[in-house]
Amino acid sequence: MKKSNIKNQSSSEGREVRIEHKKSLSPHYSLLTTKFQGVGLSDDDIKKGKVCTTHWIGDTKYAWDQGIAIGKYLEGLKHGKILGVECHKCGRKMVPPRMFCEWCFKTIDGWVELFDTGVVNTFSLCYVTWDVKRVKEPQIPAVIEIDGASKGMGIMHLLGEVNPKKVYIGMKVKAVWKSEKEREGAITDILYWKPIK
Amino acid sequence: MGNRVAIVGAGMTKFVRRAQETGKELSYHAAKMALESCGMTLDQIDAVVLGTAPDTFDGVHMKGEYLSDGAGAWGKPYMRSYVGGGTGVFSVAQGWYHIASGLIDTCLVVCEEKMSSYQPHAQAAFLTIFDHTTERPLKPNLLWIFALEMNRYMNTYGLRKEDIALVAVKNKNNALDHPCAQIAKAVTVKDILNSEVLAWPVQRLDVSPVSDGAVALILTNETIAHRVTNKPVWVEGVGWALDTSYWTNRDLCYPRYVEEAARMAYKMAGITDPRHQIHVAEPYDPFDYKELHHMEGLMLCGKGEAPQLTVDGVTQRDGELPTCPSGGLLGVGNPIAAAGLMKVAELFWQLRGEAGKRQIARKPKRGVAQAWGDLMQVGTVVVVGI
Amino acid sequence: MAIKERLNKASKAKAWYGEMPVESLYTVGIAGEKFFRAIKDEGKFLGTKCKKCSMVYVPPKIYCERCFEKLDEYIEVAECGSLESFTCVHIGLDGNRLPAPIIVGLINLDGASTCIIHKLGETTVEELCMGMRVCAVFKPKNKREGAITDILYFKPTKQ
Amino acid sequence: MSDRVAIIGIGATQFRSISPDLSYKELMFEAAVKAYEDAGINPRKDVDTFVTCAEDYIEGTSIFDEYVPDQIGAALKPVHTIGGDGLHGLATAFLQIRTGRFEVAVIEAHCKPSNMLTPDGIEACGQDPIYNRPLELNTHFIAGLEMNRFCYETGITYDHCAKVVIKNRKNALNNPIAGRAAKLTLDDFKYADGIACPLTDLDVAQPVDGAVVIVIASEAKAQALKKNPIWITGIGWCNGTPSLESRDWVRPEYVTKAAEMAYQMAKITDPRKEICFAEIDDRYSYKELQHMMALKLCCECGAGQCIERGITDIRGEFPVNPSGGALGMGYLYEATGLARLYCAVEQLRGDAGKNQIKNAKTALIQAWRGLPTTSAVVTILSVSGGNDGK
Repeated sequence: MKKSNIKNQSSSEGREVRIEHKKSLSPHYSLLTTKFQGVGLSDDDIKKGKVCTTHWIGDTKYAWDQGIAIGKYLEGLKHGKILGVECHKCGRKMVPPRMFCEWCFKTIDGWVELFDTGVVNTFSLCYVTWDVKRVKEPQIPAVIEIDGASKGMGIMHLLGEVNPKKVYIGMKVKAVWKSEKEREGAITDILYWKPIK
Repeated sequence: MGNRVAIVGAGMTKFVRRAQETGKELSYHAAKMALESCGMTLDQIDAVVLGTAPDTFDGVHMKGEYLSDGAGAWGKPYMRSYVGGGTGVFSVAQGWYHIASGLIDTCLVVCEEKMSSYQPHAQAAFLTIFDHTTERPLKPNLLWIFALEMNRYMNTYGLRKEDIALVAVKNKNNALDHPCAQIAKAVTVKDILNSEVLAWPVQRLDVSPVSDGAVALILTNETIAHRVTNKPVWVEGVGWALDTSYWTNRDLCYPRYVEEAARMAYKMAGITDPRHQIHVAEPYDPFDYKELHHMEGLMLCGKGEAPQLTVDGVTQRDGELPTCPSGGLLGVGNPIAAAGLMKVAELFWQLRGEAGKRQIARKPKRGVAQAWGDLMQVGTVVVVGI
Repeated sequence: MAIKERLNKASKAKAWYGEMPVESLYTVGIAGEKFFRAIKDEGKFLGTKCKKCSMVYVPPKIYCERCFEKLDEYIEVAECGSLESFTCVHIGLDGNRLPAPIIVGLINLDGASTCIIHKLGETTVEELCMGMRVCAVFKPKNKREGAITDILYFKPTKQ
Repeated sequence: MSDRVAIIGIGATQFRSISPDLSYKELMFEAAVKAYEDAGINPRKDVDTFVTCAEDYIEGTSIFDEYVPDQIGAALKPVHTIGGDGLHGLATAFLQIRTGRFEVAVIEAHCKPSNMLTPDGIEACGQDPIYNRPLELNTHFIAGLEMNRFCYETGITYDHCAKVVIKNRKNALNNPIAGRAAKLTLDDFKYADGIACPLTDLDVAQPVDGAVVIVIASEAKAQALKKNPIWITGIGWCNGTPSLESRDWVRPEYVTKAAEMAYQMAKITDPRKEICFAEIDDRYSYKELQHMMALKLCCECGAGQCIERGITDIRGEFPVNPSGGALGMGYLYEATGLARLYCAVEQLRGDAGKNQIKNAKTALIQAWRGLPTTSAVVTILSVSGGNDGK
C-alpha cells in the first residue's frame, strides 16, 4: 500500500516533494509521434454483431411534487388563466410563477392574473422531433412574452394557425385553449398561440 | 494569495461517432497519455477530478463513480463536477482550486463523454434537460433552444446567415490538421447554406456532431511544475457563473453569464483589455453562431461585432486573434465535457509551440478557453499563459 | 416560514408524472470483447495480468486500476473457484418481492485476484458456505451471445 | 493569512417520508432562508461561491444543475454542482475558500426520494452495465454480499447489527427533524422481511425528503459575522474502485484513507481519544460498524463489543450517531452527509436539546455515497478550531 500523498496543510516548507528534478527537461515525448487511441465503429459493426454489446431499458419513473407555485399555475391553466407572481421590492411581475424572487431573494408578495396574449420574442421552424424524426410541416417553438407581466417575461410554447414563412419577432399572438372539458391543469391546456390580426 | 497552478501535461483520444472502448477505457487512454506526456506516474498524483455531462448519455446513474477507476481515482481523493456543457472548462477551474488551496500538489483532470450509448439517438437525451412540468410536455428538443437563441441574436443585430456560416467553414477546415478530428472537412459557405434545415435558422452543417471521446490534463503547483517541465503553462485565471434557470425570462441575444465568468477570470489574471492581452481564443462552438456569441461575452469584441471580425479574417489561424485553431467542436467533434477540455488542451499545445500543423505562427503568450452549458445559462472561462 | 403562502388542503398537493427514458446500447469495450469472445467461442475465462503488481483482473481491464499500467497480456483462468460470499435476494428490480429468491455469489476463480459476481444454481442457500468450490455452467454454445449471461450460473462441486 | 475555515450558518427542513406540499425548489428555498438567517447574511451580497450536490437520476432531470441557482440566491453568481455527497460539496467549498479568492461559500444538498416512483429501477442504473446489470438484480444484493462476508470475517453478529438499528432509531426520537424515529426491540428483527440475506428491511435506512444548506467562511469573515463559529479542522475524501469484482468486501480502505487525510489535517493522532462523538454513515446497519473500524474509532474490544456494551450509546463513552443517523433520521441520498453535519453543528453549539452530549467539543462526520460506490468523505469539526480533545 502506498502511503497517502496528502501532506499536512501548514507545513509548506517542510513539504516532501516526491518528484525529482528531471536531469533533462528537453521534450521526452512528442505529440507528432503520438498514436492517438480510440476505435471508431460504424452502425453496421453494431447491427451485424461484429462487436459484443449489452442492451438496457431502464425503469425510471417519477411523480414530481408541483408544490405551491407550479400547482397554482397549472390550476390556473385549467381555468383558462395564466397566473404570475409579483415582487414588490423589484416590481417585477413574473411568469412562470415561483415562490421567491430570485434577484431580491425574498418570498414573493402576491399573485397576478396575466393576459392570454403576448408577443413573439424569438421563434424557430423545427423540422425534427425531440427523438430526431424528420417532419414535413415544421413545429414552431417560440418564446412568448406574456402581456401583463414585466417586459421580457416569456414562456416557451408553440405557434399555430400561421404560415411558417409569415412568423416574425415582435408578432402579437393569442393563446388557443383546449375546451374547458379537455383541460387537465397542464401547460398543454394551451394548444398553441396564433397571430392576432 | 493562493498558489500558482500550472498545466504540465495533456492527453486525448480520437473523437469518434461511436467508440468501441467503454467510457472507462476512453478515460484511461486520455489520462495515461497525459501522464506519459510529462513523464509522470499515477502515484505522483494527489487527487483526481472528473468532468462529464449528463448521466443520461451513458444511462449510468452516478456516472462519475462508474468512470473513476479508468480516470485513475483508485485510492485517491476524487470528485466529479458538472455544469452541463460548461463542464469541460470548469474541470480546469476545479483542478485549479484543488491546487491553489495548498492542500493538493498534483491533480489529474479527466473529462469523458460517451454519447453513442444512448438509444435511439443521443439528441433525445436532451428532452429531460427541460423543466419536467412546464416544458417537457411540449416535447422540446435541444435544437429548439439553439435555434431560438440564434434567431434572437441574428434579429437583434441584423446578422446574415452567410456571415455566421464562415465560422463553420473556418473551424471545419482548421480541424483538417487535427489528428483526433471526427468531421474535419473542407466546406464552403454555400455547402452550409445548402445543408438540410433542422430548426431554422439552424442547418445541418451549423451543428457539431455527436461524439465519444476523452481528454485529460495534469495540473501541478509551481514547485513541481518546474521539476517536471521547462514549459509549464500557467492557469492565470478561472471564472464561472450560472444564470437564472428561468431562461425564457432573459434576453437571449447576449450571454451575460459568460461576461460574468470572464470578468472573474480576467480579474484574477490581471487582464484589463482582453482584445489585446489575449492572443488566442477557444470559445465554445457547438453551433457556429455560438462562437460569435461567446466572443462577445468574452469581451473580445463589442456586442454584435463578432461576425465582422470573422468576415475580416481576424479569427483565422494567421489572423490577429486566432479563434478555435483546433477546429473546435464543429470540426474536432463534441463529446460534451471532453470537448470543453480539448479547448484547454489546445491552448496548452499552442502556447508551448507543440500544435504541429495547427501551430499559430505568431507565438501566442496567453489564451482563453470558454465553455457554455445548461439552459443557455452557464459560462466557464479559463485564462492560461506562459 | 420562509414562504408566506402554504398549501392548506390535501387535495391541492399534486404531482406531475413523467420519466427519464433510458435505453442504452453498450459496447463491451476492448477488454470486454476479448473476455466475452472467449466465453462465447471457447467457454473459458480470460483475465489480464499486471506485470507491475501481479494483479490478475477477471473480467479483464486494459489498465491496472491500482498502478495504471497498460495491460495487454491475456491469460486464461479456471472456470472453477471458491465462494467468497453469497446472498439470497428476495426483491426484484421493481422493488416487489420475488416469487422465488435468487441466490447470488461472489466467486474468486482460481488464478484470478478478483471475483466474479453471478447467480448460484443447483443448490440452496442452506447448503452454501464460505470458501466452497463452485464451477461455471455455460449456456449451450449455439445459444451464447457474448454477454455475462452466457454463464447460466455457478454450481457447487463435490471435492 | 489564516487558513482556517468555519461553519457560520446551518439550515434544514424537516425530514419526512413524503413532502407533497412543496416543490423541490420551495424545499431548497426553505432550508436556504434558514441558513442565511442563522449566518446573518444576504446571499445576493455576501456569498462568493455556491456549491450544490445532486445526481440527475435522483432528480429525474438531466443536467440538474440548471435548476439550482434561483432558490438559493445564486443566480448569475459562481455556482456549480458536484456529483457527490453533501460533504464532497463541503470539501469543494473548503478548497475554494482556502485559495484565498473566496470568503463566504454556501453548500446545498437536498433530495425528494418520494418523487421517485421506481427507486429500485433507478438505482439499478448505477450498476456496471456490462458485467452486473444483465443479471437483473436489485441493487441491495451488494449489501447482502458485503454484510455476509463482513460478519463472517469479523465475528460481528446479526444481533450486533440489529442493535445499531435499535440505538439509532431510538436516538432519533429526540431529534425534532428526524423522520424515521422508532422504538424497536430485537424481537422486531425476528419478523423483519428479508431483503438480501442476512440483510432485512429493518437493516436498511429508509429514504426521506429534505434539504440542507450550510454556510462556511474564512476566518476573518467568520469572526466578523459570528461569535461562535464551528471550525472545520480536517477534511478528507477518497474513492476505492467502482468495480464490484476488484474491491475489498470487508475493509473499506477508501474510508480509512479519507480519515487519514482528515486526521492529518486536524493533527489527530488518536481519534478515539481526541474526538467526542461521531456521525457515521449507516445506510445499512452493518455499515456503521464497518465504518467505525475503518475510521479507527473502535475500542480494543472491537466494533461488535462497542455496540454490545453500550459504548456508542448517546450516554456512552463514545456516542455514535446521536442524531439518529440515516437509520433514524432517514436516508437523504446526496444530502445525507450534510444532514449529519447539521446535527453535529447543533451538538457542538450546545443546541441539541434532549440529545445534547455534555461538553461536546470535537466531532467526526463521515459520509459514504451508497451502493454501488466506494466513495467516502470524512470531516472533523471543532469548537475552538484547535485540537480540543475530550
